[in-house]
Amino acid sequence: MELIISKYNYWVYIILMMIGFYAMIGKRNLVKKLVGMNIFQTAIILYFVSTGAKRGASIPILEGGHGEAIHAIHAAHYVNPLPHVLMLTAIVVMVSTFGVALALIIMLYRRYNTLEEDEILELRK
Amino acid sequence: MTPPFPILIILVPLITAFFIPIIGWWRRDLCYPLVIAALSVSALSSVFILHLVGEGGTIHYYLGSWDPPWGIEYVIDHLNAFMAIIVSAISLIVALSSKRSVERELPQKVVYFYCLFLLQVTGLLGIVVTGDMFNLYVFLEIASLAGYALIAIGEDGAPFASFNYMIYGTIGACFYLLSVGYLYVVTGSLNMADLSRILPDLYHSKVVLMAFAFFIVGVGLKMALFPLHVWLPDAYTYAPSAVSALVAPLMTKVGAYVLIRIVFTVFKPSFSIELIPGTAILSWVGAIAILFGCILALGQTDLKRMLAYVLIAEVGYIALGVGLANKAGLTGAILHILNDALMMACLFLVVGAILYKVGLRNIHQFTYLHRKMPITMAAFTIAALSVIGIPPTCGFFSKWYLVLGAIDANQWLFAVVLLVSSLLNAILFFRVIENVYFEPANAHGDRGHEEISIDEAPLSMLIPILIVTAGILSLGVLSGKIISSVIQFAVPAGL
Amino acid sequence: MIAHLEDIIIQTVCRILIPFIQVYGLYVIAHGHHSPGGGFQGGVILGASFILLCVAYDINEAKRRLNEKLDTMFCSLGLIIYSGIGFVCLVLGGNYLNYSRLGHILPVDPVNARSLGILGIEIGVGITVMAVMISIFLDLASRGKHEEGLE
Amino acid sequence: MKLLALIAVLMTGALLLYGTIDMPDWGDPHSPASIHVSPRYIEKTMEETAVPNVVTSVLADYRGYDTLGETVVIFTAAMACILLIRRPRK
Repeated sequence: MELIISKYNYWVYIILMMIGFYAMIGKRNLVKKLVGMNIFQTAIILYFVSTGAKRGASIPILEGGHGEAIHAIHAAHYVNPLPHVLMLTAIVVMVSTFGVALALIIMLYRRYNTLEEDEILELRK
Repeated sequence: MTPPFPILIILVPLITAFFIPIIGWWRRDLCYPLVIAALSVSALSSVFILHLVGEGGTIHYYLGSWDPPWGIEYVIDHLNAFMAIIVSAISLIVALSSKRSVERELPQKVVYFYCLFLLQVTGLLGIVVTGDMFNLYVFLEIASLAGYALIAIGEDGAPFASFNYMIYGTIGACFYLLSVGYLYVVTGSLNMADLSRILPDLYHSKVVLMAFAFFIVGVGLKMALFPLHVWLPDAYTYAPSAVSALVAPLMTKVGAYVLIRIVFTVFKPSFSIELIPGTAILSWVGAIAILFGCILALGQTDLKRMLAYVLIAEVGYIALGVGLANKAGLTGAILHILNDALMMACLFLVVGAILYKVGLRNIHQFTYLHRKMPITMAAFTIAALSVIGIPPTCGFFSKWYLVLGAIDANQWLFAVVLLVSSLLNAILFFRVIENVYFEPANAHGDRGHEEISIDEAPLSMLIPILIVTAGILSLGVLSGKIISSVIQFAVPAGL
Repeated sequence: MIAHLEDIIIQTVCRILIPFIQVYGLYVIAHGHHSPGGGFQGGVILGASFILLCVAYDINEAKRRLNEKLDTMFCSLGLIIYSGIGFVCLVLGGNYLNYSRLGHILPVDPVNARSLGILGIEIGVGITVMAVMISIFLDLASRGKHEEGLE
Repeated sequence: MKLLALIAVLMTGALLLYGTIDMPDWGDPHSPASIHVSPRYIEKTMEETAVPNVVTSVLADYRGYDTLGETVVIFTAAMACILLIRRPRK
């Protein structure tokens, strides 16, 4: 039981990821596949950001910003910034993949005017 | 100040890709020469880097001059430089031959086609040269996104095939990112060299085990390893001919390089061989991939789809070579990356030339083709012999080392699989050659003597094909020298 | 009639609101050093202000202000700024993207040169992200035909 | 087909869960991730880059090349959309 309490962020991200993963490969409608892809990538972003968290730490912006005295900075006072940087990249990758995927869906709809996978397979033959 | 060559390989095609939309708006026909110039600069600098690595050992290039675990680092050893040459040389050759087919298939969108073409090559070069796990994911995403778009502009089935490719490709890339996350949580660093130092005392933790498993699945999806290859045949068949000639030889080979880098450099051989049966699974998957690839290829009548299945079998060879995990097996795998890139480039360029000139895809309609396009068909025959593995061509030598590796690892079953696959390849390609060269029996009477004029593929397509065929033959002869000078050092230590 | 009436309300509100959204977007880009923000977030806000213009009026109205040719130029321009700054550092003798080398040409000590380099990077990224958001929206919304309205 | 997908999903989920057993707890300040590389970013940012926002300094300076790759990714997406959808005006 203690295992679940102390590591609940990993449980949440795995459940979310499996929902997205199932939608991606299980669903027939193309747009639903894309929704699944979005959930799948968001779950990974949740995982990364949750690894950076430190108990009792503030946001990674140092107080001595506007020229006041820069006293000793302890790493424990600030949240780990690296996962946040990596996830900025992952968010941009998610947006770009989504943009290209929507472009593909518009091409498909223009050609077959349906978005069901099995109807497209028949029309294509 | 370390010489800027490692970054120059990536920077020149990248900045040219930014300038192409601007120049294309001003004067459209300037894009093609720009692409050729950019790729030749990166090809030259990668040759120069191999020369530097040959003399001075591994090159380390710190981006923004931050030392490794904090900043991003480019590590170039023999394997990287070897791969960088393959990627930039093959993409230069394919770019040379793409002019005519692109102008016919996509008349208005030549500018954006070349921009994405350069971005794809930059992504591939970025994957090959980097020494940072997350940076590899970013460039993997650039190459994949450009690939999805380039494939989707093909014939009728292309958008749906590209959509499927995108779904599988995104799952693969996300599994790779997840494993980088799993390693990050347990070690705290993203740099490959740093990881390989910290990981050894974590080999027994479950997190590292799962990270390794998802690395293999993620890279296997990108590489179209057998059970995960479902997206490849449709994607490469419906793609425009210039794109399939670029993507087929390079995308899977760069995936194979990432596999070798992860299995032997990030995870020490001691982990991936003894601790968990990682390489054993890989060799079995590779063997199955070879068999199924050849058998599925037998059932195809469309030449391009047949070549796509042969490509899956070739990826199986590389996975088998990696799975054997001994010196001869890995030498065969790395040599096979080079040979297969050349063979697939030649075959897909020939298919592109046939499609451009005659517009035929079905194998049974290839009668009298050897009279119409003698040089192209001669190149096709040489490439076919190389895929089968006939001595003078380069394909024989890589298969030879793979069989040697299989015997060293006394896995006689794999040696048998390799020989059977050569037989299957022979059946595959002689079926095509027979249609091309020998007149059908019943046609002797009426139009046997009617003269068929030679209308060869245009020069801009013919020269790249001839270059690649010359490459296949010359590398066959020189493979001894290549191994002794480059691959010998490229094989990871501790094998 | 009612549809027309609603248009007027939306159009007047947007005409007043959009400049302030854009100023806020610039603030997010410029103030990335001291507060959460930076190139991507600011660029998206600038792109969103343009998309609000497309939604309130119609695409041709918005395209009169920024047609897609100019938009593609902005995409490349931002990235040329980014890699240009890196290239300048390369030319000045450092590794690629090593901003402390900018201290040779800017009258600043190497540490502040890095801070200015970061600001230059944020501006380049902001321009590219804004232009990309607008370009993708224009293509997806009008399905490539770029006629008026949002059909 | 849906059953096959469900089995694959459950198997992947189980493998992932099996992998998280050895992971550090949530928010634990002494986890390897917040000990090995990131302390230097937090402590040295003001001295080296004079940028109080650590995320911006790591994003644009320590790992600036990642951000260049990222911007190229979004540039690729824009070029892809133009290539795929835009139809030349007749």
